[in-house]
Amino acid sequence: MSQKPHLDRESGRHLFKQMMRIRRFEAKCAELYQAQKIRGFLHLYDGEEAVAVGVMQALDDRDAVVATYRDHGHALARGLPMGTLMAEMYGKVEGCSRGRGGSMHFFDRARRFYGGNAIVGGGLPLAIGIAMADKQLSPGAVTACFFGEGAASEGAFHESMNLAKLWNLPVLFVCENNLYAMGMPLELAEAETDISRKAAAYRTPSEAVDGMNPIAVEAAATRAVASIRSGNGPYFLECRTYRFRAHSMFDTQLYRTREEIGLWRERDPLPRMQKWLEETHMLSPQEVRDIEADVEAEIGEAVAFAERGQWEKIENLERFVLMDEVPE
Amino acid sequence: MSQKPHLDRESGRHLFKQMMRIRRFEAKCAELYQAQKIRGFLHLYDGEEAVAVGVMQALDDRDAVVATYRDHGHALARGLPMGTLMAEMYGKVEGCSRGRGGSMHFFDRARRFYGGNAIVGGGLPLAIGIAMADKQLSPGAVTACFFGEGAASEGAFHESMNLAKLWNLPVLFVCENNLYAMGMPLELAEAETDISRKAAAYRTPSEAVDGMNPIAVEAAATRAVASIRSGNGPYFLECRTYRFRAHSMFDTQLYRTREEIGLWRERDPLPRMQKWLEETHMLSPQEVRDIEADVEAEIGEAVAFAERGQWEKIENLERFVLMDEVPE
Amino acid sequence: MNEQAAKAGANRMTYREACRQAIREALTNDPRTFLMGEDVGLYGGCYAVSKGLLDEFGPQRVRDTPLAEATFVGAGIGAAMAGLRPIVEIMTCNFSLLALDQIMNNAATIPHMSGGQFAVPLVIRMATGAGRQLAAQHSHSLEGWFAHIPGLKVLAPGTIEDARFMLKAALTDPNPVMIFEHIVLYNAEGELDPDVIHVDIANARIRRSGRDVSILTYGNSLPKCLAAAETLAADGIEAEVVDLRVLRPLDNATIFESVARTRRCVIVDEGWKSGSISAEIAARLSEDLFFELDAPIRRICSREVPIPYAAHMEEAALPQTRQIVDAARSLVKPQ
Amino acid sequence: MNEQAAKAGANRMTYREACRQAIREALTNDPRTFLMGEDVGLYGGCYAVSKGLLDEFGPQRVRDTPLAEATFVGAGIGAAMAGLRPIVEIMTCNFSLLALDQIMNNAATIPHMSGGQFAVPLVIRMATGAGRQLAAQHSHSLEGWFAHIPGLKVLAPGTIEDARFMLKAALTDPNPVMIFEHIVLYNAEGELDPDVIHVDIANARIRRSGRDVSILTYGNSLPKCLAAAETLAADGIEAEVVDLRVLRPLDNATIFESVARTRRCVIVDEGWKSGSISAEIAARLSEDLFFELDAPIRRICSREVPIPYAAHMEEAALPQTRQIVDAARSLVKPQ
Ligand SMILES: Cc1ncc(C[n+]2csc(CCOP(=O)(O)OP(=O)(O)O)c2C)c(N)n1
Ligand SMILES: Cc1ncc(C[n+]2csc(CCOP(=O)(O)OP(=O)(O)O)c2C)c(N)n1
Ligand SMILES: [Mg+2]
Ligand SMILES: [Mg+2]
Repeated sequence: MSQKPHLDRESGRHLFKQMMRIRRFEAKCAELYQAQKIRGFLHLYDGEEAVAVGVMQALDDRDAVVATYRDHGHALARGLPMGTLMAEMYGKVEGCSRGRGGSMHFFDRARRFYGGNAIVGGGLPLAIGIAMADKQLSPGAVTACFFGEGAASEGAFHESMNLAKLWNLPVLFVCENNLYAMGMPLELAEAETDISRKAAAYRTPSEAVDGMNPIAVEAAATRAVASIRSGNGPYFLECRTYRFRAHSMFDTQLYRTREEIGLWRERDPLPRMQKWLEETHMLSPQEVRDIEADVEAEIGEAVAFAERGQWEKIENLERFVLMDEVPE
Repeated sequence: MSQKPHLDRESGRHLFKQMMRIRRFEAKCAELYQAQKIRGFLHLYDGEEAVAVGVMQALDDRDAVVATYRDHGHALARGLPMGTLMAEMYGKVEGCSRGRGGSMHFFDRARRFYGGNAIVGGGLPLAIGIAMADKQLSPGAVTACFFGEGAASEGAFHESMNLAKLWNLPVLFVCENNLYAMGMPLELAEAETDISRKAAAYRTPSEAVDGMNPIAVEAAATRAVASIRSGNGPYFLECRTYRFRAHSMFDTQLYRTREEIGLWRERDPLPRMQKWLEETHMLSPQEVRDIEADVEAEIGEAVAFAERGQWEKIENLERFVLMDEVPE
Repeated sequence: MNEQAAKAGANRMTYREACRQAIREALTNDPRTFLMGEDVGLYGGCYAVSKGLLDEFGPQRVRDTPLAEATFVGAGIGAAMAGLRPIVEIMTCNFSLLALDQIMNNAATIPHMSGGQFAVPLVIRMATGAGRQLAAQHSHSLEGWFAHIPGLKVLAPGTIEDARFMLKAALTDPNPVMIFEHIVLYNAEGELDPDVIHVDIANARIRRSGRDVSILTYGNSLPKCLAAAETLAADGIEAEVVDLRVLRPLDNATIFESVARTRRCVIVDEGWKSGSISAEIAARLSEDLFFELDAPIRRICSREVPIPYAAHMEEAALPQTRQIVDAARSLVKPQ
Repeated sequence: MNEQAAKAGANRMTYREACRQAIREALTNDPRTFLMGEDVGLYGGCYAVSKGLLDEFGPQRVRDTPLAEATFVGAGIGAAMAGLRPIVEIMTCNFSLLALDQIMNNAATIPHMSGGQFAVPLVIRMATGAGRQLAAQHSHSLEGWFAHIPGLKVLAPGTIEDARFMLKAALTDPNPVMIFEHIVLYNAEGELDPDVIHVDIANARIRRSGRDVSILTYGNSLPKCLAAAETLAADGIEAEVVDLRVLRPLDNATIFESVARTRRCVIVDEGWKSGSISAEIAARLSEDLFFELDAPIRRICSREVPIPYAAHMEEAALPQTRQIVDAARSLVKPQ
């Protein structure tokens, strides 16, 4: 893992811990899915943690995030409390969307988390609008919009890329290129497979980065956010990554080989980062165990929180279909 | 007007006459619109004739055409009988769409004319499908798909460009760049205003051509069609042109200046071509008058045909909503 | 501004002018409001509704968009979620299909799906309807169809007053509100009551009282129904004309009260009949007012055909006054 | 091939398997037919319907598409106009909104608008419905809504037999046909009658005869209605269960005949109530069967809410057997 000059102990530890929180949290989710505590679609971020963790490091509280249905990583890295996420997947009213959204639809107004969106490409136009609002109401704020490489073939990608540049909007496009859209390999989906080069068609600066390396992602995102904040308009970041698990819980993975997965596993950001932090003496084995213990405790509490949560009352079913007021 | 090496008398005469047919036909349409013989939306091609005429020269009978709502030029150049077009705009059953389509929706199955389409960008996906069918059923056939530069900001453009290249389809994309989408100037609509460069984002070969010069358009289209027929997949042609009149019949043209229109009028393909043909002795003034007389006669017959046409019977209103069979 | 609005309202004006004044007032009163859509600025609006507003408010507040319906509608949703109060114009409802995913899957869904954390206080205006020989792809009447979607409010101004004041009410509503302006009405002229500076967006309105039959309608069918009522009156039949105005949520109370009184009902609607808003109203009556009805419900809708270009075919495809008269008469005086 | 189909049909199979056999048969019998959609090939179909077909027919006939619903649906339309017989799969109806412009403005419109010169012999299949806790953006039931559009045929197979044979009928129809397969039914199993190798796509079917009340339904509400009928029978109420099957054009004859006989009617439909297909049926009954009805019409539909994730809320949002029983009972034995 390439060294980043200014990486201190604190940030190294932070990146590592955040990735571990996501990894372990999702392992727990998979388990709870088997136990049928969690239902519906469950899309794991396993393997891609470095992307969300790296990008979020570059953001402030004032910034906004638009995520996809694969939103556990984004939500945790953005600081949504783990318990509210777990409760959401349990379908409890204490969940971050009051049990109405489930795994694909985490929302958090306080943290400007504008939702996991389950329509591929569906979040991109929202990001355009959030950035329009921020430009007027909160200059300097950036909207980070996450989407998969599969979304890049949707019309909404094209329209959004054009509007963002045309109107010089503060949008950070984060393309999580994990090489597959469900079972569709990138090279069967795109005439131009170099996604970052697509940005050129909209005169938008872009960069491709190793999405298995949180330090590299953080560095690139930091550059990108600086450029956006200084008024240069949108920036496009392609994060080259891989998901280790199935697309969702129903996927026999006929479209890729064990070998391919194996090769990518060698680049798993978690063990690599751990090794590097230990080698550079930024983290001792004991500290790693402490972090693990912290994370496991947090997960335990999250599960307990979800377990003791309540079901939304059925008489509230139609609440929020029409709003009584705009929340402030 | 630049000389094309192999342009002989016959083709020069043909290009000139075709453009004149369109120009005079539309002048008549505008007149009939004032007289309320023609109603609805009427989008004139005035100024852009060289594009349709040049491109159609490169096509065979086996090829297919997809047009826009501004389809008079495409239809005439493709060989649809003028009388059926006029009858269509009168709303008569002898019209090329039995009076159901009007100015924006000319169709002609025999000439593989797949319609004027009034949804901007709406024809592009159709062209993809027609090309898919031809690739299987009629190898070598090309689908020429016309659209304005305004359509290039729609998602359908992006998706269609991608599919055409990805699947190596025989599509000739003809972008009629007349600099405005209704009142929207290109530079306010696109982050990248060099339309032909957009094609690069799909690895599709492209060329920009002077759309006020039918000889140049024909030459470029001929090259493009040859490339497509030899199996190289889609080709993108940007024809730089201008419409002299209003977008449709309701347009106060606040968005552009008289001067600008004046400058473009100097490049009007009709007088320029006439001058050049006369200077190079390909056409005598008498021959020009003969052509004019021919065209006027044709228009007169078309109007007479429309005038004596019949109204569709009201009991046939719902005919073709559901088809009884697939026409062969 | 109430003064100003009242003064403006005192004028005789067209529906188009009423729409413009409504937008102008909104832009004047709330810096969070902006108008965005194709050709709303430089061109002055495809139906000349926003003419002059670009000059007055500048390109940030009157924003021309490229052709990209899905994304500029989605951007309106995002902007509304993030604190602005956008008015998005989709040139005509025919193009709204390109933005339907954003409307149904985001605008109508996110408030509920986020557990009430995000509202979408967005207004989407669009022209609707047929009658100008614009042919199938430019003649849809989709307002009744949009009214199927929970999470939306759907308005259909059929009067100058509603064209003038519904927007204000829509902008103060915390929900996504769709306003369908009928293309044939833009040139309609009328006098505004200077005392009215506000309309609700909750209730249907009785535009003509009558005891014999209720005619329920909205939009450009309203003038046709009022004309039909005149004809019927000459025949001794007093028709009550109810302007639905709000297609979602429907105002059951006013509808039921009228029909319960007249015991007969004709519904007139420019949408295609099957699955139209007239179907929904008929269904509600057949569920909840079954024992009050003296006669079958009659619906006058568009024929189920892509609206054709030719004048005589278009006319045959759309609801016409004569049919309304005949339907009402057949209910009141059965053969 | 009839032999083969008959043999295949003799098996007990799932709805999923029936869908696959239908596609397989179509691909085998007509070289102009191909299947196109997201993940239909390599992945085997998001609901595993097309598993194995890529290997059998190759990538030209089983074509994986990028994420681009508007364009691959439009391409299907173009291909159909130009001589092929495409089967386009939209993964689920939730994503069909992205393709609605192509469906309404092209597929449904061009045959008429071209004066009958071009047909669009296209089949669009998609998964529909809720019941798997997939939340609001993945739980729409849009078949009844699509049934508003003239120029389309809309099918909703609710049985293994229809899943197996409707496709064949749809492919021989010269019009664009939309087939909505219910996600909850894919795992349903049943025996196919070996003598049936063909179904029509014109008629509703009485799945259970009864004299006391007609229950009209389709899709995944069909098993719920049949279960309700069992419960009612124990109570001495004989419910007739009519499987609509074809939502456009509706089979008035079968519906009217049944309701005229039972004089009472419950309509069960997973769509949101307002403007659903159940509204249209109720409207037709209130127009044309008014004097035959002994009781108000009852509709059991989805609640008007974006379908929530949590199991108990989703269940409360969808039509359930108990409600059907109660509604039918209340009509037959009013309190
Ligand atoms: C518009 C739309 N079409 C199809 C789907 C079904 N679907 C869900 S995720 C997915 C693949 C998306 O791939 P990508 O954008 O690369 O994101 P990834 O899942 O790889 O993170 C598909 C096809 C959807 N949710 N939305
Ligand atoms: C999807 C859609 N949006 C808006 C319109 C209204 N409209 C008709 S033509 C037009 C401008 C199109 O410009 P361009 O593509 O450049 O073609 P041109 O008219 O210049 O030939 C617009 C906005 C439409 N017909 N379809
Ligand atoms: Mg991916
Ligand atoms: Mg143009």
